[in-house]
Amino acid sequence: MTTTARTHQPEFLSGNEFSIPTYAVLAQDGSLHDGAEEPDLDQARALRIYQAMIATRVLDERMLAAQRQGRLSFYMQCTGEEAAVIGSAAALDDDDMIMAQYREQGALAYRGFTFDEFMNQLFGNEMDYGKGRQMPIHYGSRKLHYMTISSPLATQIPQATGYAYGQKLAGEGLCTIVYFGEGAASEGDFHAALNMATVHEVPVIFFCRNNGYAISTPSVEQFAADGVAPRAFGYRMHVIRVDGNDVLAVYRATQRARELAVKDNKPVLIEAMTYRLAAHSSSDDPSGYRSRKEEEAWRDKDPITRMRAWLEIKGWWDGDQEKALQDRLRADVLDTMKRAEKRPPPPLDSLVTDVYADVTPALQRQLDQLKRHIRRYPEAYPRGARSLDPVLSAADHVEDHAADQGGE
Amino acid sequence: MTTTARTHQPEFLSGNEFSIPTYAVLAQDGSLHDGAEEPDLDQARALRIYQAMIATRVLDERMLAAQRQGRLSFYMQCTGEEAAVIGSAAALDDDDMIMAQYREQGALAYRGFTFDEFMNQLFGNEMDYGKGRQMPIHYGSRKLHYMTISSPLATQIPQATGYAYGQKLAGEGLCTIVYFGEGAASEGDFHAALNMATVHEVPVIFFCRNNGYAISTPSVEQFAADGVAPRAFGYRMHVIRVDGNDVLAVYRATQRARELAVKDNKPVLIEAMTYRLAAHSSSDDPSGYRSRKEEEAWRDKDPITRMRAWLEIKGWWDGDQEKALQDRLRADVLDTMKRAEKRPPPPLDSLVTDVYADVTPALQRQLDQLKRHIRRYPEAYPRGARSLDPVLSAADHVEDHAADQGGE
Amino acid sequence: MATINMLQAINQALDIAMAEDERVLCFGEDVGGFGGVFRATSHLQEKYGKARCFNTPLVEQGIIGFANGLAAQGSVPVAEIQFADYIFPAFDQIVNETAKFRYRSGDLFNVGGLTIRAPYGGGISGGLYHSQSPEAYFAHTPGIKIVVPRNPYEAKGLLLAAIRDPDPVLFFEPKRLYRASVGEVPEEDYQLPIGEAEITKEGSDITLVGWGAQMDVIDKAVELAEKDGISCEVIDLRSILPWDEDTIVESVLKTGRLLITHEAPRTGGFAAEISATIQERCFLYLESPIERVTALQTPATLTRDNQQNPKHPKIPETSNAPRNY
Amino acid sequence: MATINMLQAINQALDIAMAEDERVLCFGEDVGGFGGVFRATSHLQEKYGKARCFNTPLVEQGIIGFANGLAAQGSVPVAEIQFADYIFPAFDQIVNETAKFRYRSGDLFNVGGLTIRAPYGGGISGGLYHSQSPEAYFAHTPGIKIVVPRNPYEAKGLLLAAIRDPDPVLFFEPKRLYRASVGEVPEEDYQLPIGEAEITKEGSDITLVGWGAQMDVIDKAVELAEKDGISCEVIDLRSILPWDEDTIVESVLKTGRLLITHEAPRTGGFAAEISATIQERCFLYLESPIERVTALQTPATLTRDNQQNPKHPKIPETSNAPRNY
Ligand SMILES: Cc1ncc(C[n+]2csc(CCOP(=O)(O)OP(=O)(O)O)c2C)c(N)n1
Ligand SMILES: Cc1ncc(C[n+]2csc(CCOP(=O)(O)OP(=O)(O)O)c2C)c(N)n1
Ligand SMILES: [Mg+2]
Ligand SMILES: [Mg+2]
Repeated sequence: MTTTARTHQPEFLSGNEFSIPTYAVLAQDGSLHDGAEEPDLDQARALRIYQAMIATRVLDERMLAAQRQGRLSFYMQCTGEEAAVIGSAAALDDDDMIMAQYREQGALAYRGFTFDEFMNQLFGNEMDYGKGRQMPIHYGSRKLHYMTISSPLATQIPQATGYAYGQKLAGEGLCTIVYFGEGAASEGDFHAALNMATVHEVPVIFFCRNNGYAISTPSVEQFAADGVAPRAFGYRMHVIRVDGNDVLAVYRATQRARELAVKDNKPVLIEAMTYRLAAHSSSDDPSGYRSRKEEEAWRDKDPITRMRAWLEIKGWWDGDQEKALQDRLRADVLDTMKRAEKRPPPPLDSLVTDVYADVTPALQRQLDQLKRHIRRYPEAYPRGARSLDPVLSAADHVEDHAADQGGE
Repeated sequence: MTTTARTHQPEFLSGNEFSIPTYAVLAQDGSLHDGAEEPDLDQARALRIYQAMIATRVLDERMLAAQRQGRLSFYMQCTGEEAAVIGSAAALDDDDMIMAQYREQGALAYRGFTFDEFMNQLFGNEMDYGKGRQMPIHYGSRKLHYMTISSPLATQIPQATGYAYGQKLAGEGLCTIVYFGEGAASEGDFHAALNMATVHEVPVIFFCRNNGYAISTPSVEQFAADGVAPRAFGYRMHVIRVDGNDVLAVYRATQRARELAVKDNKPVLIEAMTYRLAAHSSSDDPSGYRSRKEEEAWRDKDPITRMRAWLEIKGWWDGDQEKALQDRLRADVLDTMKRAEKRPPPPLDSLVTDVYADVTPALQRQLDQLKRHIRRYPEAYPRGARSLDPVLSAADHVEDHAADQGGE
Repeated sequence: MATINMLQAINQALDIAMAEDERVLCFGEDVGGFGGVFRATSHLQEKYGKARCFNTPLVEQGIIGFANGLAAQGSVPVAEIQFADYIFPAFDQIVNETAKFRYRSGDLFNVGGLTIRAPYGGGISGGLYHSQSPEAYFAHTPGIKIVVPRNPYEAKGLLLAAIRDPDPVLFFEPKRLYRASVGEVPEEDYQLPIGEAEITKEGSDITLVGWGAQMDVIDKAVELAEKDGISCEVIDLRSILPWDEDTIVESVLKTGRLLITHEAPRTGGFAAEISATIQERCFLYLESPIERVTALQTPATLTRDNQQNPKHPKIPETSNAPRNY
Repeated sequence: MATINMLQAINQALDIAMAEDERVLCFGEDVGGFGGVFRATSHLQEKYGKARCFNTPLVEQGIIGFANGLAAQGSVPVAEIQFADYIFPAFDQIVNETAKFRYRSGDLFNVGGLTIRAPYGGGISGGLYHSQSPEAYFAHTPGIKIVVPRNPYEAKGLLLAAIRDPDPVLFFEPKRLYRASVGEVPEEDYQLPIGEAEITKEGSDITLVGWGAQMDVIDKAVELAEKDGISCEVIDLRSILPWDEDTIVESVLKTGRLLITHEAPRTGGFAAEISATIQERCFLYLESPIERVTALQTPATLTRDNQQNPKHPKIPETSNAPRNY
């Protein structure tokens, strides 16, 4: 459909004709902004959200420390973005599909992924659903409808459009939410995904975490526009910008987006304005590209403190509960980490499974050859040799749980 | 830069907040629309434009017929889009770079590419600058600053951004125009190109020919938005939509776009609303996907008739001149076609040149082997064998012109 | 059995698959109402509706991204790339995503339902960008399967197998055979095995291996060679990945000589892999070097198409050479 | 001569090239002020300004598209892809555009000025997506050159040659050597030849061929093998495309045995091409099958990195095997 209105002046639009406001509900002190309404969020769900936020923060702090101690090869924190991620996940049906970038462990915590499950992936042990193949933080759960993370950026965005198209055909009233950073939104896959979503009227929510940086690259070097939100106009897609540190605004906006997606098959773009309080990853040091002052200003907008203030005003939470929760979570993280660290890696045979549905003859030959080789040079492959020795291997496998189906 | 205005209502923008009008100057009867101003276009340039339009139309008609007669393997027409292509090219400096998709032979005709040059490419003979390697219509000219056409769609769009960045650094006050269809604008390369252009403030004009179809796919199945123009908002890029069959509007808009690009380093998106009056290519039959009625409605908006009416009102053109021009062009096309058809193909050695700057030893070996092989089976390779026989080959090469540098 | 061409055979396979399983969807550029630029998807939209057979926007990376998501969801997408030359914008989605989906998730998720179809290969005066044979680009990628049919019968049976295969399959259709290759094809449903080569002719002096449209070239070469008294064994590889090493090994153990031909340029082409593997496995039995007859190591060109490509006279010439060892 | 690591050597090469020719530009994700995630472009923005060394948006197809255009205009872009695993979104721009620019235009236009740098290879616990060695994906593409350095000295000399080469060059930097590989490097400008392999050790019983980080693995294997009395000739291929057939042919004519090793998976890896070519050219001189020591035919994995990859003990084992022929 193309407009037919005519003009006779050669005037260019410059993109300054409109601006997209930020939807905000909750002030930092826990009160509501003047004129803002509280979303329909009961105590049980509010506490489920809050506890997932705390669990995520505790996990992140502890695992970064573990990485610093050399116990873990790599880690990425959600710190500062918990309200955006968990507030949005909470507005969904628990059976909706989540396709995340990598910094959305909060959504998984909200859905009920256990610390044991997190740890098994982080340590790539034999109970990791992903069989120790991916780097830490590449979680996935079939049971919890959380697509396994993939490192190449933005590839999940058109995949989400396709997944949601399948959901629409299946007619079960479900949708897909796809998370990505403002950096990833520069990839060609982003353009493909949004365009196809409006053309094919797909129940998908595009959730952009605009946290200001893509590694060292600030968003002013990522795009010249006023954020990512105006891109929706290019596809005639519904769009809203929210304060990403405001769990109530995020929750309400996502709830409404889900209605548009599921009831009207209208895809929606949500841009959550937030900030990555931690480093990009355990390999990064942000002091090289941004100021402490800027970080401090955002630390003052911490989404967890903000939500806690609101909960306390509501009388739904207090200092004792907070302390008890934090203590329990910290202890749990340590316990589960110790358990996970000790578990052996996945069996050698898992090197060649899942390449195809069935192991091909060529792969079987390669595996057999590898085993012969390891038997010949055991000192060069201590772990491999151990796993080939039936006695040692049995000792390693005292606890033998079925580790497939992402917990199913 | 991201806006900080706040709202407390969870309201979604739907893309219906604004619409982009179409800039139009010239009515079909040659008069100006009420309130429209004539651009600063003198008689000489106006006639140069008009003659290029006619030359393009004549060439297209004749070469499609040649294709139908089996003299040519393939052809693509610009028919219906001459005003968009030539009107915009005419608003540029002749040294600005043109990077086209494939349907912009009009711009090349405007710049002075001769029928001989067109024919040599179409017949892939020894004088084709491209050495007979590409399918017909893949023209290029270094002298005329017209980048050789490449079949993969949209790849030229980010290339144009890069080319223009180089022009900006060179500081010669030149820019690049890049043409593409509304279909090609769906490719990821489009998104990359526009985003990088605004971030890096590059003197490039993105010229979209929205002709309603990508082969059989109508634009309503290509995007849900109101055309391609609103995408500019996603990049904070200047944008204008013009009546693509209105040579004066196209000319004026491109002139202004060039100022923005060259003086202010502001990239611009122009969307020209037009229609592909002919089939997609000589391999296509549009009757399978669109109505005669629709075609007729657009035939009534023919950009050439429209411009001619204006020229006649101005007293710059009349029926006699029209007839003389058409007769001369038709005769020229036939003459040059006959010449081009008869020329031999490029020499066998050109199979292995230009893969690298120098022929590699491996390629030389392959060529030598091929020659031995052709000598052994001359009946299987009549053309190859002929070109290897010095006497026959000399006869083929009576007229031996230097064919490099695109006319330089 | 009716005599039909390869396009009709492909259309039949899609029709059967869509009729049988409503999760099967066909889409791509111009695939919907128009039935694809080659008409492989003709009438499918009429029969199965716009939701199951449709045009996509013009964006290959999006088509395959979308298809990956759909397949992960449990649908059975058959995505068309209009020409194999235009599959490269989707290279990342295929090589980093499609191929690694199952492995990286420990089989929590997979895109085994996905089939990617693409018209492929030279011989239609296509120049650089309507002629490419990119199978070797994909053959280096564990996790996908690659199939190329040589005639209508094979096309139908292999495509049905590909759609139902538990792994993602790239299905390259030699477009110069679309109308040129005609043969008897059963109307009913049948499948041919993926991963198995076929000996199309037995012989004792030399083994000739190819796939797709090159099989016709081999047949003409065999005629010439047999006139010279050389007995040829001919094998259609059919699946490039995984490929059937054993059938070729057995043949070469018998003939002692091997010639492989493909349309793609030589360096890094799939003939290299076959050659390297066969010399590993048949070293003591080889009576002459394994030969490769391929296109020149250049992009495809238009006017010199014929000289550039591996035409049949090249085959007996090279296959005579080894005899002189 | 100072002793520096590979990153410093690369940084020096870029610095020299930018100082000498103002048309040389460096860009990519995080390449600007930050100097790249590995710091290969450190201080270049300070020295040469934001117009010549800058961050791009996060879009590999755009980076290479932009770079192709810049090169066609006459600039000399050195584009960085942050990890070779993320080069695939740019595959179309490289394979269909970069590689074919000169050929399709009859040399009216070319992108010979372009160099694409990418950290590459395994050994840093990268799992599926920070470990890949994609050289073979590109080696099937006439029109580009591919170079992999093995140490700081080679990195500097080859990178300077790549930037000045009249053809587009893909320059893969083995990232596990970035800090681990240290050596003497002249401070001044020098170039090493593209397209020429180097014999790094002479020997008489077997030829071992590799490139990049695999050269260290070969060296360790050679130690083991020579203890067993096997005299090894070692060749660093250095350029994958075009590759130096003659040097390897000559060596194999002498030793009669060849082993090739690379980090990439076996099927369709570049060892296949070398093997196929060498058996064609040295058939009568081969005393045992050409062996390939490569990664398993699977995606890269994290926890089994060590088992999956071609480590040094695998080499003497296989190189003993041929001796028993
Ligand atoms: C295709 C691709 N290119 C580059 C990278 C390397 N990389 C990993 S994260 C990252 C920055 C992402 O920024 P953003 O999308 O804003 O997400 P954030 O880290 O801020 O949450 C980059 C460049 C990658 N993983 N994939
Ligand atoms: C990457 C790529 N995909 C597909 C094609 C095949 N193809 C050639 S033209 C075309 C339609 C282009 O439509 P549009 O951009 O609107 O230009 P128009 O033909 O209308 O001028 C298609 C799909 C191609 N050339 N390149
Ligand atoms: Mg970010
Ligand atoms: Mg169009």
